[in-house]
Amino acid sequence: MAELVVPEVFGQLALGHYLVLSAFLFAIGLAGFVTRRNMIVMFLCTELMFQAAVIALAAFGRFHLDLSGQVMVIFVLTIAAAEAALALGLVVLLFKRQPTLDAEAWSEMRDA
Amino acid sequence: MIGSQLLSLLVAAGDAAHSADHGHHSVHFPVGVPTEGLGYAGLVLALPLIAMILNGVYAISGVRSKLPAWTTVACLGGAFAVVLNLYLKADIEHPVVVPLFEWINLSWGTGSISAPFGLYLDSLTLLWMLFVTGLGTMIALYASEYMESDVGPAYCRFFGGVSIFLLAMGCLVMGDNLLTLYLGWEGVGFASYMLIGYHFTKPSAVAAAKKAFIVNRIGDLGLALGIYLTWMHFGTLEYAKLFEMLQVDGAVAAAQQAMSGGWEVSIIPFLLMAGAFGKSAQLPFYVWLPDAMEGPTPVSALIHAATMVTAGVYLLVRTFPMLELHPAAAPTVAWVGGATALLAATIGMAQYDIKRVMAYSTVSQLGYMFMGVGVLSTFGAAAHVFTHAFFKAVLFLTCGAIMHGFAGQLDLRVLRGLRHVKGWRIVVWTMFYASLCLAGFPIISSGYWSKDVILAEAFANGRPLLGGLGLLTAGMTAYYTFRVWFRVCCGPKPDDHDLAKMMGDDHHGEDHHDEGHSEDDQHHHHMPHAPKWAVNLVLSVISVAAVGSIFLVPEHGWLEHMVAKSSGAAGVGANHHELPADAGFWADPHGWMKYVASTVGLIGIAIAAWLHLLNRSAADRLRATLLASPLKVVVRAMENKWYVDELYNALIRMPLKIKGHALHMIDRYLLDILVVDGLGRLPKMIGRTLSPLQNGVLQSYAASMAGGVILIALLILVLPMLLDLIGGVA
Amino acid sequence: MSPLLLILLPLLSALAVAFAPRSAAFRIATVSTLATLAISLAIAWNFGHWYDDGFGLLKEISWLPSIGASFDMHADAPAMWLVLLSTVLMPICVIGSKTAVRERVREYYAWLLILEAAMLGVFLAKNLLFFYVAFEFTLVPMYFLIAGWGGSNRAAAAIKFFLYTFTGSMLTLAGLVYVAWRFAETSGGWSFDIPALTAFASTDLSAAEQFWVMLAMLAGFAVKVPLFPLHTWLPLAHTEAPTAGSVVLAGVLLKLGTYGLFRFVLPMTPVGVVEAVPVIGTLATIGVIYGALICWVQEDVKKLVAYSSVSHLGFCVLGLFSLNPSGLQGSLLYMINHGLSTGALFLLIGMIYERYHTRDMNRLGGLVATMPIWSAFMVFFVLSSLAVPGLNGFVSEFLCLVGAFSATPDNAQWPGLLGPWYAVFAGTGMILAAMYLLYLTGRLVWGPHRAPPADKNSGLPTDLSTREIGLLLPLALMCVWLGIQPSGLMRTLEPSVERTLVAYPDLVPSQVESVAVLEEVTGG
Amino acid sequence: MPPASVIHAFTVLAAGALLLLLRPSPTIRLRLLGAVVGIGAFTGIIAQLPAFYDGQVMPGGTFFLPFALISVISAVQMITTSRPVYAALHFVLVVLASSGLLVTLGAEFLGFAVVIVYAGAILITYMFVLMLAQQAQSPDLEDERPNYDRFAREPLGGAVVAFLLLAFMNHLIFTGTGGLTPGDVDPIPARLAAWQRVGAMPGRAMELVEEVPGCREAWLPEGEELLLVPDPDGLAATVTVMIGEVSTPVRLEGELARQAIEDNIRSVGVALIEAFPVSLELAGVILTMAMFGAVILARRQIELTEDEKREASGLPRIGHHDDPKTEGVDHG
Repeated sequence: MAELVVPEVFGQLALGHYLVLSAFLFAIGLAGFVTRRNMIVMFLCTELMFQAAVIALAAFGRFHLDLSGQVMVIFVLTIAAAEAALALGLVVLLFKRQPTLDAEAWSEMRDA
Repeated sequence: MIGSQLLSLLVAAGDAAHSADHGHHSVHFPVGVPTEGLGYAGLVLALPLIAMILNGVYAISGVRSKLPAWTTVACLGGAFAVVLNLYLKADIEHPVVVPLFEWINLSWGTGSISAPFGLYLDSLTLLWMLFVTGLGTMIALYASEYMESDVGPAYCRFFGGVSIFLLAMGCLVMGDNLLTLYLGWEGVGFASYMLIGYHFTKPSAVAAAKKAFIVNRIGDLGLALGIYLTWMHFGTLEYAKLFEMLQVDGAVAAAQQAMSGGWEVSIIPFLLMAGAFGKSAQLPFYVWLPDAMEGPTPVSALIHAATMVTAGVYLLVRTFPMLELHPAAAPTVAWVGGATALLAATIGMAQYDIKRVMAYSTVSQLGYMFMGVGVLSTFGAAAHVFTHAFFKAVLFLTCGAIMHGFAGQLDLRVLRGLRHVKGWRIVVWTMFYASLCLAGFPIISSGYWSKDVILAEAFANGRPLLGGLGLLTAGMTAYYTFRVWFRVCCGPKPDDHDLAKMMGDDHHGEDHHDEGHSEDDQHHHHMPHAPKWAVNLVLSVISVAAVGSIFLVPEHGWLEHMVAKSSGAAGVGANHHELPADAGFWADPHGWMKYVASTVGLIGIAIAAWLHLLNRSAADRLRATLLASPLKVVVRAMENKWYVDELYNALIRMPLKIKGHALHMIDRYLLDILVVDGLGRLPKMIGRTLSPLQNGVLQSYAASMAGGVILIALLILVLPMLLDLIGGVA
Repeated sequence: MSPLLLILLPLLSALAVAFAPRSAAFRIATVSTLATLAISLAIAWNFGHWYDDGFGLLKEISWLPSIGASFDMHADAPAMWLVLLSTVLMPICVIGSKTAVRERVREYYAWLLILEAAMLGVFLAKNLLFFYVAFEFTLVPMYFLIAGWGGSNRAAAAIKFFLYTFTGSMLTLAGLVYVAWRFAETSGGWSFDIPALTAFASTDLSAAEQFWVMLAMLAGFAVKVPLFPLHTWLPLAHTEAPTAGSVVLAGVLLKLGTYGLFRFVLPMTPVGVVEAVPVIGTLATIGVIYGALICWVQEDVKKLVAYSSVSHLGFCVLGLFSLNPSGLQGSLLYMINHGLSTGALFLLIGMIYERYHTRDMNRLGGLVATMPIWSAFMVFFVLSSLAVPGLNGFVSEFLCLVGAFSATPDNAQWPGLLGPWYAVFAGTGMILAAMYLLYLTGRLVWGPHRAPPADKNSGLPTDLSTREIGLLLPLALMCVWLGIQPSGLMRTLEPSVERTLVAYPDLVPSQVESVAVLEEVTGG
Repeated sequence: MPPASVIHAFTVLAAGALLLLLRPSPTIRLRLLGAVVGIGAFTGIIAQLPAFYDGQVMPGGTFFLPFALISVISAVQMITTSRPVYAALHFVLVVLASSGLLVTLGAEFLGFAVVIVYAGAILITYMFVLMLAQQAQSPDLEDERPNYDRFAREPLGGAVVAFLLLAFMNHLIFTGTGGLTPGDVDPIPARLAAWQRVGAMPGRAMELVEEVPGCREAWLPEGEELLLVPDPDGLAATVTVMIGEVSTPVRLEGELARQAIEDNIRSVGVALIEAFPVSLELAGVILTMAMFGAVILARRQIELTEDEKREASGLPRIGHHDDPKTEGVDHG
């Protein structure tokens, strides 16, 4: 526990800091996705996981002094936008069929 | 032409008696050298090939005449003429190799397998080819008449088969290497298969053909393995090179070879022996030969008596120097031969079918030949092959004539008094002479001379027990031979009613005979028809040849000369032991054997005469007495051929068949359905097990995805360790 | 002439057949296969590497250069012979199907032509990916041929055939890709060039790597051969396939396995092979006897011949793993011979099936009475299959057994790891072959005549028609030719065989050496 | 490097905290406890990290921890609140915090883009849908909210799966990243590369040249390549242009040079076009398809079964009650 020196935490940062943050956000997003039942919140959780990925990508890009990480983020944004558009469209469609946002209400596509 | 041949043979015999050098340490024999200008020797093979092709063409174009027969006779006669010419031209002291074309020729680095298709022409080859082509021609001529009821496709098939046989036999005997020999070896096996199965609608014939081929194949495997070992150890398969290597100092060199090559070399002779025993119907492979009598009689005469079955003897004489690679090899051959001779003779005594009697007598006589090889008397063996070829051919051909004339009747209990029937004179008396030869009647029969050499050599070689066995067999042979002759040819004169009765029972029948004669009038159905000119001519000529062979076989004669200049030389010299001048009568087996063998033969004939000519009822009484006595087991066993077929069936064939069925079941149910299909179902089963995961709830899919990621992650962490583990194991 | 034509022509003709009018399908297919045959003969005529160990016919066609994939082609003498075998058998298959296949003819001939292209691709490929694509692609047409035109149980047979061989070859792919990956790792660039990879794998892979790669490759090729106990797809597929399918299957597709062993396993992973020789030799020997014994109790003619392939290919594998030139040359020749004689046997059985719609030996017999020409061919090809000397089978079987026999560790020049006992046990296969093949002829050709009424609609004469004779005669002539003049062919195989074996003499632990070492140790 | 067990212990603590918070309507005390434990665990792990990582110091400094805490806390809030609208708002907070981090990482463009796209566009869409779906509900009363918002689904399983993954990622971060190599710390090659990029874009170069006093009239020599020679240290460059009839070297330095080589937006744009042209196209395709998809989904009518149609139009249902046999068959 000798390394637990607070000032350093505020002083200099390493790649690991960003990665740990990203990992936490991702894990929280995943936990949310698994535990929440409201479809919209579940999609929010996926967005949270995207956000985690964004942070990791940007950090890696900075670490390697390479712009590819940032470019990747742009693609992530693209996918997120497309996903949001389609997913919400689907949610609306489903909601029209059955007035609930519960994801478990739509479990008919299981294997008999 | 035949006259001039005989003349030249006699001249040669006279020369040989003076010129041959028979010191028994001098086993050196000349080795063939490649020669140009004898390419026409290839005609010996080409002519049968042409005959074969022409017969095929006839079959396709639907020839319905005797053309196939005449073509075959002409081609085989041509082949005989070529052989004769080669013999007259050949210098026995200088064998030649005639290369024809390249067959198998491989080389890599320092190793090579070379089996050029060439002819090795030495005295042994010529000796064999003379009687093979001569008899072949004769018997083809005989068959032209014998098979005439089959004129048409079957006739073509028959003569095609005979041509193939002669072609293959030519390769076997004349080939200049072991592979060409093997080619001929299998070729004669195939020809034999086709001809035994000639009456293909008869299941027994088909079975006999199959049996012959398969039993032969067992021996062939031995031969093949022997050839592999020979190649591995000597690096060549060509006789000329092999002999060069083997005969530096005769037996000594062979022993050295065996020493240096380890056990693998010393088993070469035993493997070659297996091949020889298979082809020549010796124990334990003899069972196919009696069944082979399902084939037409000319085939039995040519292939299964005179020529093909002697191929084993030829092989052993040809590779005689290799027989000495193991000291036990020659005695093994001798004992197998002796045992076969005795066993077959005992069975022959108890058969009623005259053709089967002859078949067992062939097996028995082949046993003598092997005994001869085994007691180091290649000369005796070759001599017996030579004489036997003629007289046994006559015996079979007469049997065939009887069978042909009496609509397939072969039972010696039914046939009688042929002597008194018109038109059978030549058959009866040529058969009589041939029987004398087989029985070893003194002086005037050729068999007497050749058999004597072998038996005497057995004693001279320090194997009195074997010799005694041979003598016993000789007695039995004389008995059963004359049993047949007395039964069939003698006895009261049959009237028309008796003759009709003889023909009535058609149980051995060649069914097609009846079909062939169906257009003839009824009369022919009930009366035997006597042989016509071709059969009579052939019988006469071969009988004359049998008589002529008497002059060739005695010691120091033409035949010995021929063998002495071949690879069998080592076995020839041995029979001239230097005896002290004051040695007693019994010291020289070659001296006393003449008398003893004659006596034994005569006793056998006498018993046969008593039981089957003079006092036929005594035979039946004897049989009844024997059957009532404790010996009945033996008698029954003899009549049933010692149950050997049944034994083989129970010990070999049935277990194999059962194994086949068992393996088929294993293959189908265990391997295919259980293992393969089971593994095939595995994914389905896994799917069924995991299908609850597919519960349609989005979150659980996400959870399982994450679980998958975790699994992969664990794998990434663990995999390096696993790989280390595997690497360590490997 | 470009080897590309050999592949493109059948492919384009397949397209043409697929869209041509129904009535023209047969003609187009015939002309196309004959033209392919002519082209292959012309190529063989001009082939410059018959007598050296080089590869000819180089043709470079780019595909995905970044990962080293291409459609490059080349061929050495063994490959050329197998190409010729394929192009010879294909017209026979096509013409042989004229009366047998009457429904969906366009698809049928199209698949056959695609199959031809794929087979030729396998033998001509210089690039590993190309090889593998072609190797796997043979499955697709064959699958459809069995499933579409097969017997009563065709669906199961097709699926089993496909899945079984496919599973095996996935492992092969893994092994080959591993080699390529290691190559890329070592040399820094991807390449799937077969000669390059072969040279690389045989020298630069460690013993353990070679062993595993060998096992992976063996998995696919051994299924294809098929080596006991991986053979159970074969009887089913053969029995259910249409005649032409059986002919190609026996004639060429099984050879893909042995060709793979020859082309990849032996030269690529010598160290691994040396480890595995006794096991494979034992399996091959068991296969010889096992297949033969099973043949002997079959009632279905086609099944009998199918199991005989298991037995025969055992000899072939035994020859390959004897690791000496005689064994390898014998084995390569065996591939060709087995293609000819077993292919012909399947054709003959197909001809019977067309007439009587049965293959049950209890219902057929003594056919020589009504079909002498068919019987003559049957006996002839049975003899060829029996390895009777003077016909083609003999030389190859002899050499395979000689190879196995002489493959002892103390053989000075070509030490091997088999030996006399393998040859003796495999040699009993010769006897058993006589037993089952004569059982076959005894039941089918000889004996009292029995046959169900002939199909009147088949439009075939009682005995063989001229067309059918025309199919069999070339095969018979080739059998005779290879029987009496094998040396020419064998000489062309020598250089490639020696190149394949170049690593082996030093690898096999020689007894001579160990004795010397022992003496050294005890002396010192 | 701390022992792995310490990291994993913190991870377990964090999981426990999340589990506490995921309970249905936890008391405020439990909430507090969970928050404290969770934050403690997070900072604990952060504190274990070495300050230097392969010699590369990351920017951010004192800004990191506040932003990180804000985003983590908001994220936890987002998944634990029972009100979807709050969840969306918390997510906005996460986005804002992480955009702050992006800015500190030198990705200014992305920082703003994320806010605009997420907070501005995507979240608004979410809100619309939420509003649409929750018109009928009164979100203020705890008990009247639908069950699916009030009760988490299998909180234990979710927490375990998620934090197993987290544990693994932490494990890798702390032990398994030895293979990563930081970018070249020496800035000169990067600057030179940036100059090269500018040289490849004549229009951009001319824009910069025109900023230099007296160079407004400059133009490129026709038919020749743009000649741009950077200094060895990359802090300035000379570009040869035509002014009047004379070919003149113009020196880009100071602010202009910085603009040429350090402009984030331009660099990202260049990198996007230069290195990922195909991906860019694909992204375009995806967006287009998404648009099509959204349009089609919005147009899709609900397909009613025959019975439902009959019911809707007031007719009696058929098939089910008049023939029990067919019913049996149907269900069989």
